Amino acid sequence: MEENWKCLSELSWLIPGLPLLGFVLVGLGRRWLGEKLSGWLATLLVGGAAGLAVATAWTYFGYFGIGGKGPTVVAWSLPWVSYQELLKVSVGVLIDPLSLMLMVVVTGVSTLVHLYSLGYMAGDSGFSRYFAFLNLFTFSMLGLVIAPNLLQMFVFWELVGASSFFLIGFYYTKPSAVAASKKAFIVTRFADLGFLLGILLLAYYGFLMFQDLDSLQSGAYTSAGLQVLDFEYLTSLAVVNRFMELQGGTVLTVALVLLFMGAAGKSAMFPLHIWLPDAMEGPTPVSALIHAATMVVAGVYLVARLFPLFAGSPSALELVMVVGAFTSLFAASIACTQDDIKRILAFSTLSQLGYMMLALGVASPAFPLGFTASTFHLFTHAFFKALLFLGAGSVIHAVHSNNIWDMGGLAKKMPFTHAFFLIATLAIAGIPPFAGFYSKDEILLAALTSGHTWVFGIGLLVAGLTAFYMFRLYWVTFIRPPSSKAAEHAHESPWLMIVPMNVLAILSVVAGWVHFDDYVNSGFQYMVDHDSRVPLLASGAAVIGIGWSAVLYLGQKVKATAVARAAGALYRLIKRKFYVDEIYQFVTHQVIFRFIASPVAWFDRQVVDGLMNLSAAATRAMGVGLRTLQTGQIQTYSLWFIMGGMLVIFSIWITFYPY
Amino acid sequence: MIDWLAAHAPTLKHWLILSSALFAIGLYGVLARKNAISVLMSIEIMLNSAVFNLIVFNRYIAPKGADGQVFALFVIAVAAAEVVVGLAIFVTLFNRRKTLDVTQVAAMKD
Amino acid sequence: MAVAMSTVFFYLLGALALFFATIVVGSKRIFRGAVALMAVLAATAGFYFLLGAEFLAGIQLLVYVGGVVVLIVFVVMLTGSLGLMEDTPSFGRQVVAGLGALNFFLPVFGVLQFSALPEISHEAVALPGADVIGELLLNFGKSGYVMAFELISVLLLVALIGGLVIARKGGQRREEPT
Amino acid sequence: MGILSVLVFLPLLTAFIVVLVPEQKWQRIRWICLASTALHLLLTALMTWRFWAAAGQNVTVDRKSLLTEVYLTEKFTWFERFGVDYYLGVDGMSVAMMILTSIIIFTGVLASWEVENRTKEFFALLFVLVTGVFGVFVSFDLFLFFVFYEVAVLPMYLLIGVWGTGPKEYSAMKLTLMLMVGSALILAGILAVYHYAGITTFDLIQLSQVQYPVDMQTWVFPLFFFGFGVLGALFPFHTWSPDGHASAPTAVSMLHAGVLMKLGGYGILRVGVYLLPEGAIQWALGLMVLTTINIIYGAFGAIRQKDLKYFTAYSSVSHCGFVLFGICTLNLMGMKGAVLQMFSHGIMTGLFFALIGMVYGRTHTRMIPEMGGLAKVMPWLAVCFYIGGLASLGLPGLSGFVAESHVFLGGFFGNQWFDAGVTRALTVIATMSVVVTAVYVLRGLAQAFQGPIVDHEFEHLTDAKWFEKFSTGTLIVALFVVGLVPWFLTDMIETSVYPILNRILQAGTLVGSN
Repeated sequence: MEENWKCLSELSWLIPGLPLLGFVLVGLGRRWLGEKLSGWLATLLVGGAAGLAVATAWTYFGYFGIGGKGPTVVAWSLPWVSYQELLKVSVGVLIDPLSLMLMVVVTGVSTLVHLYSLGYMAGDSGFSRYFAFLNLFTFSMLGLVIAPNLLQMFVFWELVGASSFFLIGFYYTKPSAVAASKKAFIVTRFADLGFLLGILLLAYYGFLMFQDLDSLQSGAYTSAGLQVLDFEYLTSLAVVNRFMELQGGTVLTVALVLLFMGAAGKSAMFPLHIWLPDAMEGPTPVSALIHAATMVVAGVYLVARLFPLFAGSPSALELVMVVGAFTSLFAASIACTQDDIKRILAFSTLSQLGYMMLALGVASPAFPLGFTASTFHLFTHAFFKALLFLGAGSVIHAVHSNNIWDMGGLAKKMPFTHAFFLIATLAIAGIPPFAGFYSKDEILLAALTSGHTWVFGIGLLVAGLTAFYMFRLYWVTFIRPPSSKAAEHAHESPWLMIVPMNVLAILSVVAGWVHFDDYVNSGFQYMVDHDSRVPLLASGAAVIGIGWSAVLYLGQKVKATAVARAAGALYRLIKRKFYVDEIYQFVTHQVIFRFIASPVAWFDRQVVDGLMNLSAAATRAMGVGLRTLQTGQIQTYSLWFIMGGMLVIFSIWITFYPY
Repeated sequence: MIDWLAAHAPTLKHWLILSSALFAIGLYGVLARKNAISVLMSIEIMLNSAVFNLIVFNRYIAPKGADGQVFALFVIAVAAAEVVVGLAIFVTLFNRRKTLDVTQVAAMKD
Repeated sequence: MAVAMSTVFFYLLGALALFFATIVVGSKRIFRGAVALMAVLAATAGFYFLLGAEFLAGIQLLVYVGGVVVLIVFVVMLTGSLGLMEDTPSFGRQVVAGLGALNFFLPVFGVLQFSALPEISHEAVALPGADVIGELLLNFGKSGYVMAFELISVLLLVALIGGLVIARKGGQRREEPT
Repeated sequence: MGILSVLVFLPLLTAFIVVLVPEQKWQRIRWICLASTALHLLLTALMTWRFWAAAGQNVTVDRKSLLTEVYLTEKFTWFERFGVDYYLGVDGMSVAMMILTSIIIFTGVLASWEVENRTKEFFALLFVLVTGVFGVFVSFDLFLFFVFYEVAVLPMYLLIGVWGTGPKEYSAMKLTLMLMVGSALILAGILAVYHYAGITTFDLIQLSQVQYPVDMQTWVFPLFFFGFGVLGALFPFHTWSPDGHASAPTAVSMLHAGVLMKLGGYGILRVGVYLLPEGAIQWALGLMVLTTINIIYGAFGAIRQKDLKYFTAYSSVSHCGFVLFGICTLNLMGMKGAVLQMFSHGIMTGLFFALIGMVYGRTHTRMIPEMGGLAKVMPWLAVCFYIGGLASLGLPGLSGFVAESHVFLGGFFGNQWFDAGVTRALTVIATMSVVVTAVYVLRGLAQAFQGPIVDHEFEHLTDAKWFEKFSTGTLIVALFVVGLVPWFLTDMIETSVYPILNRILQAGTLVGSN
């Protein structure tokens, strides 16, 4: 076992390395490889990475055992930038249960999405380009997951943003896709500003306290070769304690809030969520990969990774909780009103991410269950949400429309897709024994046991809403009679798309059966008394949601419209997504562009440059004035010459005349 | 009469005033005249007065030496060269512009 | 006696020179100006005689009167200005030029009036003649002028060739950009 | 004749050879130039290698040194009476800048492969310019430095005035005049230093050994800062840059924005801060405000630009602000970041201007709204543009991030003389530019390259030709190399930043912290 572990940990750099290789090969040699080959090559390389990740996880748990908090191992590292003493940043592979879990999820879902895309994207003109970007994204995401220090995380965080930018804007001739990709990049970029500032703060104060702490720890940090930005340093108990003392913990809270801003941007928390629904302009498998399973959970991952630090600042955790709870409710309510299948899923993702954040927020050293619950939900959600997106892709592929009201009756036309979609819907709705039930249950339990009853209430409400809108989607798409020609003539997708969905469907069922706490936990000791009311309440809420949606949407006449009409203004408000987009639009275009950028441009041309030109004009006017003296006639010149010469001579004579 | 004349023999000052008067007249010509040849002739007067000065100084300051005369010779030679070139330019100028009016020739202005 | 004569000649020649000089700068006819210039130069040669520089006087007559003025007359003829009546300079021009000239003359006059100039005998002395000048010109020593002499000869050569090149008809290679 | 002299005068020699080529054989000229620049690149690599061979041994010694260690020196007396020497040498910073120059001129020749109007004169002047730039980077004698500086600035007037586009005379005149004013300040500064040192030498290293009076440093440092700052696009003296760059022909824009603007930052660091550390300490905080304005202002200015060249020029103003900002932090990371940013921005903006030239050569417009969907017809150029854009907004993996993160960290860490709150606030403001940069880069590029093709005449445009691919490819490789293996540059730069830093620290202890 030890040998296996040694060998695999030495090879761990291959996990992100293989997709990178794929990107380089496919990206540079796509003309040369041809479409088929480059697609398969990319898929195989990611598949290899997935195999490696699973094997690493297997040996890790085999070697270190399960149950406790697994050790953190930096399996491989390479110096990258040395800013100054103690701020030397290296690129490395950090292996611990959390990163292993996400590695497996990322590579696994990515492989399946690659496979699916082979079918879905067949015939697209940018086939190989698509796979190159997909590989690039997988590489970046893996780099983020394995980051042993904050800066590497930031680096790959940005790369993830860039590669998702390319993938969302994949159909680059479509203006809406271009706008969406731009929006996604800029919004997350804005959030990353917070991340960056947080890093600066942590680096500065971490640097200041390094020497003292190191002497306290009798040189342990130095001998371990730790640098300030390493997670191992930042999350070590002494550092956290010192941070808590520093200015009454204000610095820590500010830094964490800033970091959370970055996390909220990537994980699309309110009010930085606006990019995610628009990002559905990308190809559907991309949405499955990026906006369900991987990139959007990066924010959750960041908070989880820095959880020991967050544990040091209750107010930061409170913020995480509030934002998470609000987003989950907010997004769930919007999801009930949307008509675009992918947008519904996008808002559902938002809601589920809010759930995960909420769970992290309720966690604390005393009640750390939320940590496990959050990562557990991250794990299960990745599978069923990816499956939902892939299923949606399959449907869209068949119907050529995104609008659910164009669909209907697909249960018979597309039996496999229907079955898988149903499984995923049940999973997300939280019906036992599907995966979602277990993780949701744990989150609710964590909220209740940590004493946040109102959060528990929101959680319950969201669980009901989730079941409602997901089944609304399900009823309208699959069960109701077909409402368009395309839906009538729809047929099942090719096997290349079915197989990955099948795998995900199995995982969506079984993923919940894992006793997750044994594998991934925060390391804080705790006792939990299982409250049997929680699962009952949760599944009860789900059943009510399902039932209500059946009542509203399954009948001959859709009763929902009547409800919507009754709700009136409220419905419109929700339908228009609470006008958040419009507010942003107003702020950016009307305020920033009009009142900052344009005036700056004007100011530069008119005032600053004007002053320069004014001085130039003054000089020029002087020149023009002097120019009249330049008659070009030798006689004028000689006149001046004589005058001047005489003046000089005469003054010399006056000066030196010996009186 | 003769004594009076002898008593009022020109001194260095007189010679210099005479030469500067000639120079001033030449200068007036240079500044006032428009025809290039006239300007050149005025310049000749000025040069001539300068040579004149050299001889005067030779005579009154260092009558033993001949340096002033040598200088004067040089100036005459240079003046001759200058006249040659100047006149050649005038001929060419006249051939091109059909005028020797220096006020019409102002190529240096721009 | 000789001193008295030189006084007479000084004033006589001086008056002549100034008179002809004013004709040179004032006459409308260029040809007349050229003739007056000859007179001025000849008067100057007379001054040289008075100062005892006979050799220079001879040179003056030879080069200036015999060479330069003749050349000028040639050019006057070449350019068809023989009978040309030059426009009288405008009054403003005359005033400016006069002021310029006075600007030169008055300070110099003042300086000469108020300076204590060395008083040296008015006896007529013969300045060193052509022999001494010749020796000086060809002297390689410290007080010699052989270098300058050579340079002047080169200059004359250059001027000669340059004058030819400029004035020759075929020299108009490019059109005047007017 | 050492390798540095060869490097400096090889371009001049090339210029002479180019002049000798008969007018009709103008195609030959570009091959000569390409060969010369390729040789130059090789020699620079050789020089770098020799520099490391010599410097690698005493890297650790350098950390405490107050004295800049100069390698590969060549020193001859030039004007003995005034103490002017022909003194060439390199340290880490100059090596970095020389590599940059070599790359830019190499790609610049490729990018101007199709200059047909007075090719001979164009390339001759271009190479004279390169000689000047190179000379500045290797001279350690202030007089020589200034001579080369002028040689670098002056040919610009002709290059823009003759081969430019748009209001070229106006731009050329403006550029030259403003830079001349800067030069005048620098000259005054150099003379002041010379005078106060009182040791009758222009040798930079010897001059650095002199303790200048604080009063003198107080008034001379701004001379250097503003004098060089004009070339480094310091707000509010940057206005020559948009007009100048917009009017200049491709290779000239590349060289100017890529290399010449770096002379500003280089000069401030090498001459201003190094010789007058106390003056630097007194002024830097105030100047930091100015440079912060530079960064933000340039970025906002770029949002509204319609012309690709103006767009890039404003973004240059913003990026050059980082250089000056880094210098003003007066600490290791900041100054290192400044030099890195010089390198990174040089490559990046060189790439941008090369690409703009290529796109303009096809579409005959530089107006962003008139383009659109160009990625369809010229994928190579679009990809290059995107890589450049991503580098410009500081995407990790490309050179911009390494440099900017250095500068941010430097600004945030501040130093013991400045109020930490102020420097930090300024840094936070400066970091905002990262977002604004993303906004304008993406907006501009999306409008130009994505979406449907706007003008149907663009549908049959062609993609990059071989020399264009070669040119842009080289620059992109450089961007990646710096982004991925930055220690190659950072170590080199660090050796030369330490003496400057140590001098500041020493001066700081004399001044006393305030």
